[in-house]
Amino acid sequence: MTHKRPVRHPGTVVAVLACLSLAACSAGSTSVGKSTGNGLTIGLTAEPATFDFTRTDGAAIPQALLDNVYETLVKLDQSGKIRPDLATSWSLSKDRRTYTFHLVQNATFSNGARFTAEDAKFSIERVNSAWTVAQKAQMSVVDGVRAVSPTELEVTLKKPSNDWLYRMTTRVGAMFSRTGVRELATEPVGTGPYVVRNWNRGDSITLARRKGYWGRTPHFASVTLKYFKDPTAMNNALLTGTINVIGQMQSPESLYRFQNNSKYKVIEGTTNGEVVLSLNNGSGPMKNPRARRAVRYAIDHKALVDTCWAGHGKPIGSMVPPTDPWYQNLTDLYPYDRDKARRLLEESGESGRTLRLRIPALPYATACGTVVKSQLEQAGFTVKLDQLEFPAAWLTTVFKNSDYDLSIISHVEPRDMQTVFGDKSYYTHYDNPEFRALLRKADQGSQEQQIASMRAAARLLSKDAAADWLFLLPNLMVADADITGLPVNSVSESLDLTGLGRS
Amino acid sequence: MIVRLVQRIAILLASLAVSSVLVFAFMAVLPGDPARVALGTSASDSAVAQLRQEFGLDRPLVAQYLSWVRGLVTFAPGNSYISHAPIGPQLADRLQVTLWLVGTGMVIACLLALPLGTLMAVRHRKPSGLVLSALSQVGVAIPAFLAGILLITVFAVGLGWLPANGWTPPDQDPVLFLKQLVMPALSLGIVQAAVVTRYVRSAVLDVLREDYLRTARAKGLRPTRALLRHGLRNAAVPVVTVLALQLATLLVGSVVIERVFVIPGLGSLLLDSVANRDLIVVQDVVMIIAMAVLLVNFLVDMVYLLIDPRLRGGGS
Amino acid sequence: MTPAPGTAPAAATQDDVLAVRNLDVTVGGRTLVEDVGFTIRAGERVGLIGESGSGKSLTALSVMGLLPEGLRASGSVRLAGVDHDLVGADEARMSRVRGKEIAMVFQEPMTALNPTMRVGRQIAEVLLIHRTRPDRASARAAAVELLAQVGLPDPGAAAQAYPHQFSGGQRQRVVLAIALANDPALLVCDEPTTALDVTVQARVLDLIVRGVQDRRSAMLFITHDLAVVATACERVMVMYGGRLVESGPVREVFTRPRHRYTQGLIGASDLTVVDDRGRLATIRGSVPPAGRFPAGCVFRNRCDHATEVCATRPEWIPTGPDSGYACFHPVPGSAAPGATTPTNQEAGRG
Amino acid sequence: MSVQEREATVASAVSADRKRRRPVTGSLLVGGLIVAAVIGMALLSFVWTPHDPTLVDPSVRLQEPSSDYWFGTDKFGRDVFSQILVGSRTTLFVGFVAVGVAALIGVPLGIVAGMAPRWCGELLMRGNDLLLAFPALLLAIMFAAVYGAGTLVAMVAIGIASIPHFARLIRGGTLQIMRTEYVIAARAAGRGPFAIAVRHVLPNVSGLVIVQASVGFAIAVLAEAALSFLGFGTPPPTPSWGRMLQESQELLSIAPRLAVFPGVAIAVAVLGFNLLGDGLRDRFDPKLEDRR
Repeated sequence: MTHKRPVRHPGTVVAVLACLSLAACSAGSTSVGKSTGNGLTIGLTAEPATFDFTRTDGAAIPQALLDNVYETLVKLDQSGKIRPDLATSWSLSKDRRTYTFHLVQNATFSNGARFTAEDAKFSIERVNSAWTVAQKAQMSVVDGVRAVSPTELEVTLKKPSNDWLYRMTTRVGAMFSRTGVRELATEPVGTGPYVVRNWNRGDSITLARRKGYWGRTPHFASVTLKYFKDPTAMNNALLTGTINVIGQMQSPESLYRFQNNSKYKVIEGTTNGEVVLSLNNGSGPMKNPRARRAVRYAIDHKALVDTCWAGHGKPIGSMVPPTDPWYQNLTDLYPYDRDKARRLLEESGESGRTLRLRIPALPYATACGTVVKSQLEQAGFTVKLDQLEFPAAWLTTVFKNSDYDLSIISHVEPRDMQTVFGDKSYYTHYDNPEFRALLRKADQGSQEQQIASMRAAARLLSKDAAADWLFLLPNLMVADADITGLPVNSVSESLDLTGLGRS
Repeated sequence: MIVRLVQRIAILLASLAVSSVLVFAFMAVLPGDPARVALGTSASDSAVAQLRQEFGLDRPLVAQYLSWVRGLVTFAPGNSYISHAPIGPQLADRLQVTLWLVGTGMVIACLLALPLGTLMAVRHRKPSGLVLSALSQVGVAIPAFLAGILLITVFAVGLGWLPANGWTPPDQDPVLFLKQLVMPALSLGIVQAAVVTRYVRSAVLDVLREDYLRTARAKGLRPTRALLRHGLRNAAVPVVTVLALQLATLLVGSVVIERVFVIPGLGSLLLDSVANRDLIVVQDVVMIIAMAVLLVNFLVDMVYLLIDPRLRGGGS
Repeated sequence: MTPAPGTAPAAATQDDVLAVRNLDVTVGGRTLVEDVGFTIRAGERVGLIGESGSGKSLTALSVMGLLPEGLRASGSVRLAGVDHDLVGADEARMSRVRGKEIAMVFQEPMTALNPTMRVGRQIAEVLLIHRTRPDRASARAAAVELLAQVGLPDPGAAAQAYPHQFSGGQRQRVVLAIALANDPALLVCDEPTTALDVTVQARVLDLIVRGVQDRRSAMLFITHDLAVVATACERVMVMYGGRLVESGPVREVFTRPRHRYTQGLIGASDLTVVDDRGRLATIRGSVPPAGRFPAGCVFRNRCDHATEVCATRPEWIPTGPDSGYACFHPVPGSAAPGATTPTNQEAGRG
Repeated sequence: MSVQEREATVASAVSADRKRRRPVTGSLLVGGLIVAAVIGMALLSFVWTPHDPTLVDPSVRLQEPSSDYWFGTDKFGRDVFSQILVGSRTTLFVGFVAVGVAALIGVPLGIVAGMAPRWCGELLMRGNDLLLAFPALLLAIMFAAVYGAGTLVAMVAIGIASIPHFARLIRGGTLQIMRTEYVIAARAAGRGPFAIAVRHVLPNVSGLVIVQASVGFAIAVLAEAALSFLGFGTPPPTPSWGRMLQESQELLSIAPRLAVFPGVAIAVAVLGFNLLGDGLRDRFDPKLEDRR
């Protein structure tokens, strides 16, 4: 959650908007929210444009609706493991192509309809038929869906895919009612514990607990998601009691205002948001591997994180967050070495060229851009910094037209190595058949094979200097001290409200 | 008088027509196809074509213009390219918020500027007048958003008297509404007051030098009453002019203030729509602001007729 | 009139409406009016003449207490029936006097009226301020009556009109109506006809004179036009350089001036052309800027008869109860004045 | 009363002070000194700054003011004083572009409208007034949408939005000069309109232009600050007072000085240009008295 506004026109899966999940947690006693009466108000940054994530991209909609209004068959726990949700259990056939899900019996949609295997079949098939967003590709591996009984669903894949089950925890796995998809943009109908009660466009969304939810009743009767474009405003809102939780701290520099104050609690964990210094592997000076490596040696990651994100944020060295099973620390592949960078730059023959560092006008990008420019210049590069309005101008110039040499963007989609580097037409234009083969192998193999292959792929990617990974955005949350159930790590696309409580 | 009125209405309508053409033309030359922008970079050409048809973008420009104008005139401006939501209710909501803000800001500005400016004029040679005058110069030099940030720092974060930001409609919670309105309205109002004060001072100084004010005193009116009875109405003409011009500034100044105080008004809508290239909304918001400015100018013309009999015609 | 600058003031008699003593007007360090003293009796019409910058308007404004900001008056101005000195009186006390005991007609009728108020109301206002009429309705009726008195056709409609709908002469009549509304004991007129067309000057002048005569008001009439003084006034005072230099009955002063300045003034106005510049040209040199007059006799740098003695200040030499002059080398008493008196000229014109 | 007549009323109301004919006024002196100081800072920054204003140095981030860093450092370890110095260039650039655009179009427009036949002048002014319906900030945001955010784009927009003010003021002045005897004489002598415009009108309205330019400068500086705050202004890393102010926000309670220095710089510069404008008005305007 790093971007100010939701993306409404992304291409493929650039989930440029961050999302966070408040996963598991414990419940507490009932108390009264400061501003919303019997409820809780959470400050967030990116407001959805519509409620229809089947046709509108961006992380803002699943952040608000997934797990709260819509539910999935399976969902992630805090450690990144896949757990039952609407499916009580599932099994995988020997050829690793057929999943059989056993569904809960008593789930209903908020329009009153019962949730059955037919709805699950309808939802999965609808991804391929009616969705327009880029994520729909993740469902293309499905060969056929069969409702064996009202509580048993069978999904056959065209080829084995470890990734598919994981994607079923994300928005493409959301379960829709066969009779509730007419007004998706304004009236979402799901099986979740909350319904949308009020949407004050440009300001806030209020979710209300619904009666008849099949699972455990969440603590808060209503939760308001309030959207702030300005990080300082969000901090002030918490300080003056307008909100109870800062869902994602956008100005870590001002954490000190909450840290030594018993009225507040600060939570710091990881997210899926890799802040990437993207390099244009396809053309220009960054096509040259030596020049790319020079860039990587020139960046002093420690100093960078200290300066632009107040020391919060983990250096990662490749496209894998620590919550993924195949995470490994690859930061020592390119330790900071200015002289080496200078030498490599000389050798590359690109030293005379001006690099265009074109960043979106977002807090972290602006802050990092200033530092990156300064560090690169100290290593002998010539850098011109352009700030592009986000999302429209950045998406057009950098993402669509690839009219850039370097950029800085946080890729917040979970498990997005494939998306960002597995397609040579993507804006990074990284083109390595060996890398793609490793990813394929990981998808189709056993769990051990998957982990090994993914590790190899991540290492290859980093070695090739396909990009530089500046740091992993921390999951920084600040809340009133009595709020419980806040997740340490943000592992999924949703902001799961069901576990929150008040002590 | 009637002739004047008809003339002014004609000018207003002509101005509205021309500015609508300008706004439309400006948006038409914007690089990028709204449909493609709306659908994102990976959309297929057929999907874009379908959306273009849905929005009516495949029609000739003149037809597009006419249907846009029809939408505005009938208060049915269609749907957003991005959110597909109807724009009309949203515009109405946002406009209401901004009007509260601007209206209150203007009232504060007037409440401060009219007496202070008059006082500065009456005492323009005395120390108190000079101090006020210097203060107003400083006030003019402070950006409104800086005033807002300072207010928040002191009264919300520091003293905890008021919420730092946010907006609640008055019918939902009148007390909270007022609490949240105070600081944004003040930051708009105070800076505005500094500007208006200087004009009031000049206008009153001019009036103070007028012969008829001396006549009024020769009649036996004390200076203050002479100024109140005979001066203010005459000073009102330039002041009303300035207030009208400043209203445009205030309307746009609220863009920044809405950002500082997280207020879902017209300004936030404009900024969001610009960032998302929701061009039809940008077009509508810009047109609403232009309309507001033109309308206020028209009303000011009407006010002149009320204030100054010389403009009503029929005299020599 | 009992001019007595520099001398012990003559006691004000019962008849005196206005008694000015040792009046000075200063701004910064400069003295613009110096040691002026005179009295005006009830019903008496007194002219005050002099070139621009001679201090005559400031003298009038001092009497009204309406000096421009920054100017200070000192000395004494007493008005019959007012138990305090008008010099230095606060606004509260002055405002009770102005418009009731003393009223004023200004030079510039085009700007003297509030452009945004109907003239009827502007007249009625002065009646209501001083509560000389019990209520709005009667004040309004009185205003219409006053408009009729100053000769405006259709006074009922005129009361409903705004100033811009009138000509300059008509506006001056409205100003006069305001001034006369409360039957003031003293009417101060500051060049009331100067800004008007020649054709309407005489008519307005006539209205003023008749107005004060009807009310038995006294009048202080300021002008640089000798002919006007001859028509409207019984007595005349001549000011130069912020001082009174001569005074006396109109006929006497105009036919046998004593002060050399008065002599020059009258000599200049002997031409049938009434023209400021033409007249000035006959007195050597020009009026110095305010505060730059020579010490001693203020006129000596322009006077053909000046000698060393003129460097000291000339004493006021009374020649009668209401007359006198301040000059070391006066025109001999027997000297013949101009062939024709201004009075006759004006009479011929009017 | 048309808009331009109103503007004239306002102009004369605002310039009422001139009738008092103050000598070399305090405002002229103070304003002139401040503006000279800003120009001096800008010139100085070309040859000397204590530190590189854009050099990021994490080892010295958020330093308190010291003999080495006079105004301290920001969160990137950049020297605030050096940034303020170099930022004055941005401020001047902003003013010159905005005022330049406004004057280059507004002045000829005003003169033409003042010299043209009455109906034509009225028409020009009506068109001119239409621009008023698009306030400066609005225009700047629209321009940013089309051409991308940037100092130049923003200031051209501010300049365009300031055209009507120049045009109206200059038209008012021109109308008066056209009534003066020397222009009537020149016209009687058969001088062409162009010659009259260049020889008589332009020199006589130049005072008005300078006054309005000074005020326009102040408006532009304020607008740049507001646009920077919204992210439509000067992009990093170019030092700009407006952006420094915006960047200082998150640190407002630990390092308020980061907001104080640029905030004061903006306010003082704007004050300077406004005072200079006021002072110049006192000096230049008597020529064009009796505007009513």
